[in-house]
Amino acid sequence: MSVSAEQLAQDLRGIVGEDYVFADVFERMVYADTELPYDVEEGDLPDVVVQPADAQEISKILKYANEKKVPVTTYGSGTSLIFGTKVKHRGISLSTERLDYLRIDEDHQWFECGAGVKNGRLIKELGKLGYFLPIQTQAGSSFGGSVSVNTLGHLTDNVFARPVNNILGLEVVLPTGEIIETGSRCLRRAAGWDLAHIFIGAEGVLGVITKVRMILYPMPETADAVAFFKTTEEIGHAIALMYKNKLPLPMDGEFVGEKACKVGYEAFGLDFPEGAMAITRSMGRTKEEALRDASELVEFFKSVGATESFVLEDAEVKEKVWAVRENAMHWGEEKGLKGFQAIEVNPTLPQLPEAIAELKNITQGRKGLIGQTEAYLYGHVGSDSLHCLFVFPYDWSTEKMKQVVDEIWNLEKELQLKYDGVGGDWGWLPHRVPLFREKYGEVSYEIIKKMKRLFDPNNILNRGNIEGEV
Amino acid sequence: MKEEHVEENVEKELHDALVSCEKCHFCNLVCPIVDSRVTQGPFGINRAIYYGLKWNQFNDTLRDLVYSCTTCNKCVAMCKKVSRGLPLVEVFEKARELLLVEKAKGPMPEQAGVLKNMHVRGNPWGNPPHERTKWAEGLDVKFASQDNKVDILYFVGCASSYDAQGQKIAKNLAKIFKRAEVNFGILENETCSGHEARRMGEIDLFEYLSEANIGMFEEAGVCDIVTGDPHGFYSFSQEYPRMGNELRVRHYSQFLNDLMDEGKLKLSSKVNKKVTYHDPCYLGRHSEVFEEPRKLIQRIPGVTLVEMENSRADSDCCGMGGGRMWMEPPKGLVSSQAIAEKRVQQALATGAEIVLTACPFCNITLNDAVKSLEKEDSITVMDITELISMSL
Amino acid sequence: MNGGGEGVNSIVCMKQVPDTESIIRIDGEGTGIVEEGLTYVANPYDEYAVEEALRLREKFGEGKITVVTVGPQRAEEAMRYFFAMGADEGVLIRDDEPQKRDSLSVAQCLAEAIRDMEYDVIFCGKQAVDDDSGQVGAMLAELLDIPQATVVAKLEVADDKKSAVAHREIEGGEEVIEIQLPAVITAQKGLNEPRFTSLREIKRAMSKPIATREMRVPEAKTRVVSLERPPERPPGRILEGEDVDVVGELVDALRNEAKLID
Amino acid sequence: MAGIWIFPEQINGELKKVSFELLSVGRRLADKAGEELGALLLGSGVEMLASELAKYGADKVFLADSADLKDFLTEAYTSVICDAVGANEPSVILFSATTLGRDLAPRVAARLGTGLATDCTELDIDDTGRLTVKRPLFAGKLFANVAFDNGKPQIASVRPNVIPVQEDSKAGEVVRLEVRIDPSRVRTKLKEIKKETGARVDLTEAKFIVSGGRGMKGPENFSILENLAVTLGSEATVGASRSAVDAGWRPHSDQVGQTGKTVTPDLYIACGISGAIQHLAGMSSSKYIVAINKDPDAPIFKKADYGIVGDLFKIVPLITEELKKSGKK
Repeated sequence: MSVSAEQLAQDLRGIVGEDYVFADVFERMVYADTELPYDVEEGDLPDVVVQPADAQEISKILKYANEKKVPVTTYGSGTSLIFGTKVKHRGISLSTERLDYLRIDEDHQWFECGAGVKNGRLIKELGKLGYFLPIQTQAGSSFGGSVSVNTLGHLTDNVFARPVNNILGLEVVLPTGEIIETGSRCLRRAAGWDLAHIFIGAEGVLGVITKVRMILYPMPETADAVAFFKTTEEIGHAIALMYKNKLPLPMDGEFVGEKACKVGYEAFGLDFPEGAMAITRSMGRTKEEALRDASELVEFFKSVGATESFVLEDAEVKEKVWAVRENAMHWGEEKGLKGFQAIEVNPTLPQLPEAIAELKNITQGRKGLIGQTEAYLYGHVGSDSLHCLFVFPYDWSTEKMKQVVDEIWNLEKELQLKYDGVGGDWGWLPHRVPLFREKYGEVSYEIIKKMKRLFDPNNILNRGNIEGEV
Repeated sequence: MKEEHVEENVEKELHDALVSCEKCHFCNLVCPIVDSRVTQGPFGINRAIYYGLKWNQFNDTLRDLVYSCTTCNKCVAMCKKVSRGLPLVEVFEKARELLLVEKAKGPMPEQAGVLKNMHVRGNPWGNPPHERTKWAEGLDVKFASQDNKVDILYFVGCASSYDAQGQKIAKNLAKIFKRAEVNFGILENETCSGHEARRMGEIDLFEYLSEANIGMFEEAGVCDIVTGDPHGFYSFSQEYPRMGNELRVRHYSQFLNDLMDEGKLKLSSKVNKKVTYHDPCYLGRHSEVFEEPRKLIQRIPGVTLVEMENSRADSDCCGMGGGRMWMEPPKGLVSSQAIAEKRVQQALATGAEIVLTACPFCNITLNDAVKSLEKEDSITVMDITELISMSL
Repeated sequence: MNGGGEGVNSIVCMKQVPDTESIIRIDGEGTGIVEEGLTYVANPYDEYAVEEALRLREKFGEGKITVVTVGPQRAEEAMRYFFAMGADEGVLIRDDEPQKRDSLSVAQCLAEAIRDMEYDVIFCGKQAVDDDSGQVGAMLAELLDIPQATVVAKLEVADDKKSAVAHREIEGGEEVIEIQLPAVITAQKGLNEPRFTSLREIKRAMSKPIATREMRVPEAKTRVVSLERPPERPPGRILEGEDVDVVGELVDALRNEAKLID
Repeated sequence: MAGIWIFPEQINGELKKVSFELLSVGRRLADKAGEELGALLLGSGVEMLASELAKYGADKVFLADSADLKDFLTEAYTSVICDAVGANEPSVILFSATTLGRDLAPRVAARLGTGLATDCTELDIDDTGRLTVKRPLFAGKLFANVAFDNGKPQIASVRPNVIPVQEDSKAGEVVRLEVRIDPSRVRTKLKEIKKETGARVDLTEAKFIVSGGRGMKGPENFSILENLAVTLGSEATVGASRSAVDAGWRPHSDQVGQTGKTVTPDLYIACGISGAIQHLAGMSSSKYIVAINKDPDAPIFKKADYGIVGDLFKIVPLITEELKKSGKK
């Protein structure tokens, strides 16, 4: 870096104006603080936070950064669970928050929006017009971030296609500052080359996605069902069978492990059978369609050993059931412990019960610091993502927390290799680079690195992510 | 030595609450002061306090963030973690207290004079104390005292005492009370409830003012208080020490319903208006009085009540709570006017001719926003009491 | 007398006055005001004075700030407020009949108390908002035989504390003078923005020392014979219209009734 | 011992208006007391002003003309004045309650050990030569009638703009004073006088404020307020309400009100400002308030001494014109 922090801020003010460059320690800290369990230290802060208004300003910033060799880390909302937005090499934190343009065009049947629009706002605005956003990440996530990791959130892959399949076009600023557009305004996606595919899922290392055009999905009608099983493993069995028996797949299939169920039922005063719980959300063009699918699932669950199963028609019960699921990751913390949502495993269907069984008792008898933690299992079994929340005392030192995070990530890698998972919710970069390399080999990894060099010769953009630095 | 101990306790309490922030950003999603920067909302504020304590660094940016919260309380329901220890809004208020009392960093520059006015003159604008009851001249309103016992003490509050719009509330309420033959009175030397002083972190001034008011309540021998000021209402019912069970406090929206239930107040004239209702944060979310104002509105013959996109617990702030009335948003933070304008847009979308509220602060700010949007011809801001007095 | 040494020592002269929004009533004799029911505060211009002393000390790193007042016991309260802001100690020249004094007698008391103290600068408000006389600062300077800069809106004290540059407000502009120290500086609004003081600070300041001095107050040279209220301002006159006649009427009123324009 | 003295102020060789006011009131007192009116003129190269002082009533002009008196320096002036008083023993000295007079008179009074009444609006004298004055207290909420009990001379400063000026030609005999100033006793030095011409006077210090609110409709329209302010002179400036600032029409530094600046001008002209309580808190201590607003129910009219209900875009330019018509402000 050939420029001082003061000069950097000054130069950036020249590009985006006085009001959109932030150098105060508290501003920089907020952009550096991630969902990692330990605190940021002053050395982890970017030198400056900048909020450009559009692709043109981003282009200028990136050209400037190349000239001065200043690393640029993109920031959408900071909710990445694999810490792609964490600043590794100081420099500039480039926020897309001001790219909040949104146009819903019913005549064209697509919407177009800036990368900084939050998914919560999209869901609300689309909903007002009767449309549905086929990405269900947390409401605070930025749309640009979701598209860059090509995530569906907890929606079922076999029901909704990945964003890459729903996107009609992108505006992207390359790391060297050129602005390109991909795709079309018609509803037909290109067969053959579509440069959008290079950037969607590239996790921000090949360019900054600034604008996205996506098709409109009509809002489906939904019906929820719940099923109780003696063990979580049985839910695994049931889900594998659900696919095999060609049942109507739910758009969302969640589960809560025994431990989290127990506290959850107590907390919400629910008199449900002991064990684990599966929740499904079926959809249809009409309410009847959705209800028919849900009822079919209820019958199916009963036939494969559910102690009880029913369609969630009572609004109050439905709310409580979902609350048990939503709070699954909070019970440990209720006891005054810190929670770290750290594992995602995507087993192959036949391995689902086995993986569940292993994850259920993942901390028991384990050496190292993991053995001192407690884990809560939950996840989106419909979309094949098993999560564990690890809880440990707040007063562990930063060093100790860093160590346990390391152990957990190593464990996740082992499990993903064993069950052939891919990190389907969160992506790869940076902390799953070792998994990628082991799973696909050095040649595959080298392809990514070469592409990176081609697009970003000075390794300006999101430096450290491909390198696997956290 | 003892004081240092207190400070340590506040710092520990703040740390213990904030260490559990999961950084999920849900709080920011509903926050009225978030515009385009993550730092602007409760997430940024709570992190700034956390690291400020950790790094022992308290600068103007930190202060500006901490004082930017409108204390609307909307984030609290979103926060599963921090608020479990201490509701986020209370975290911010405690942090203000710490900055003001211990770190010589609070309040905001413009608020300094306001607090002094409250202390010396008993109202935030520094208006003469002897003009506080001027609104009641000619209305035959008595001063409550041992010799002049009243059943209901009407606590007017600063805005309804001095502000031209606020005075309408006081005058209308006096008229309604008279019509219902309520034996009511006001305090001759009423002073500020102190609610806003507490919001700004001047806890000792809050105590000073609360003692003064409680003293006057006791001296006048009152045990039943009605107010039109949700801020005072909240402080009396939830924050005043020594109020205990001896004193009953009601917002007029509760009291007027009671009067109607008892058949003492009857509304006769039809008011053919389509109206919507804006929940004041301190009456709604903070005090959970959601239904009574609506019931009251619906008891006015001819009135049609429609709801805004966000109402009741989801209602949006007018932008002026938490001491924001008394400060200019520092550079890079959202202005209260912008917040109020958003709310007025919601009201406009309902097609209502009148947006009703039950708080003099909301009244002032929403009115300003209607003017700044140049929508005076489309919608009027009114306190519920005004509509009721039309129907008497 | 110059303080010398590393830090800077200041004296702040303060007067406790009724809050400007108090109702002022004329007493039975017609020569004084009724004190009962008044809220007393530190004279607002004196707040600028103490704030400037505090900022000066912050610039030099150390030094003592002494508040001096002439007045009855209740003046202590206002002094505590200055202590809370950061002043160190106080001298109360006890005078139980403040309404009988004129500016010269007050200045003489102050001069006697201050004469033996160590100071680099004496700060006063440009006037007290009760009698609005605006004399004490300059009189005090004369009695102590030091120079004065009155109605100062900006002050820069030289690093050697031997002189200062004062920006004085004058009609239609500003006068910049260089003044040798020690000197009396009287504060105009705009000199600074006095810092906020919490009630907690005021409580904490209870322990700071106040020396009470009994002194024979010199006889006043001027005396209030009677007090009177000005004629009631006529109620606002609201005109209607947009033509020359209406505007002419307004301009005429501003010129001949209010005497605001020539 | 005899004589009523006035202390005329001059600037760049021209007498200030207040000097004529002093001459007029001094003349009246001198006639009543049967004494001579003396003008104590200090400055450098100011002798030619003696005839003008005579024209307005000075029997004698005590002239201290010296290069050392070119700039007003309190200690130098005090010393010359006190020497002259010692030699001539006037019974009364009148200053103007200008910043200069307010600075100088108390120092002179303290050196002479005598009483001073400042900012007097009425002055009278009885046949024994005892001066009585009326002066405001509590920002004009009360007036005090003040007598001088003992000590001579009796010193007062007179509020500008309250005394009507009258010509009354007298001999104006010039008495030259010897100017002896001990330089070691003059411990101030004038560095500079900054005129507020180009740069506008600060809101908090302005004598006249023309302020605009939401009724201005847009930033471009503030020019009509600027024009009025310019016409009102160098002590006038333009302010704005919170709404106008929030709308981005004016910078925050122009904001008058509780969260902006608290102002106390002699005249506050509120144009298109409704008078929200926040605004009133910042300007209600103005001596005179003029409101111009199209809404007759605007709360500002309750506080106004003068108001015009009507279109400010027509009214404000007319005021400017009307003021210009009458020559100076």
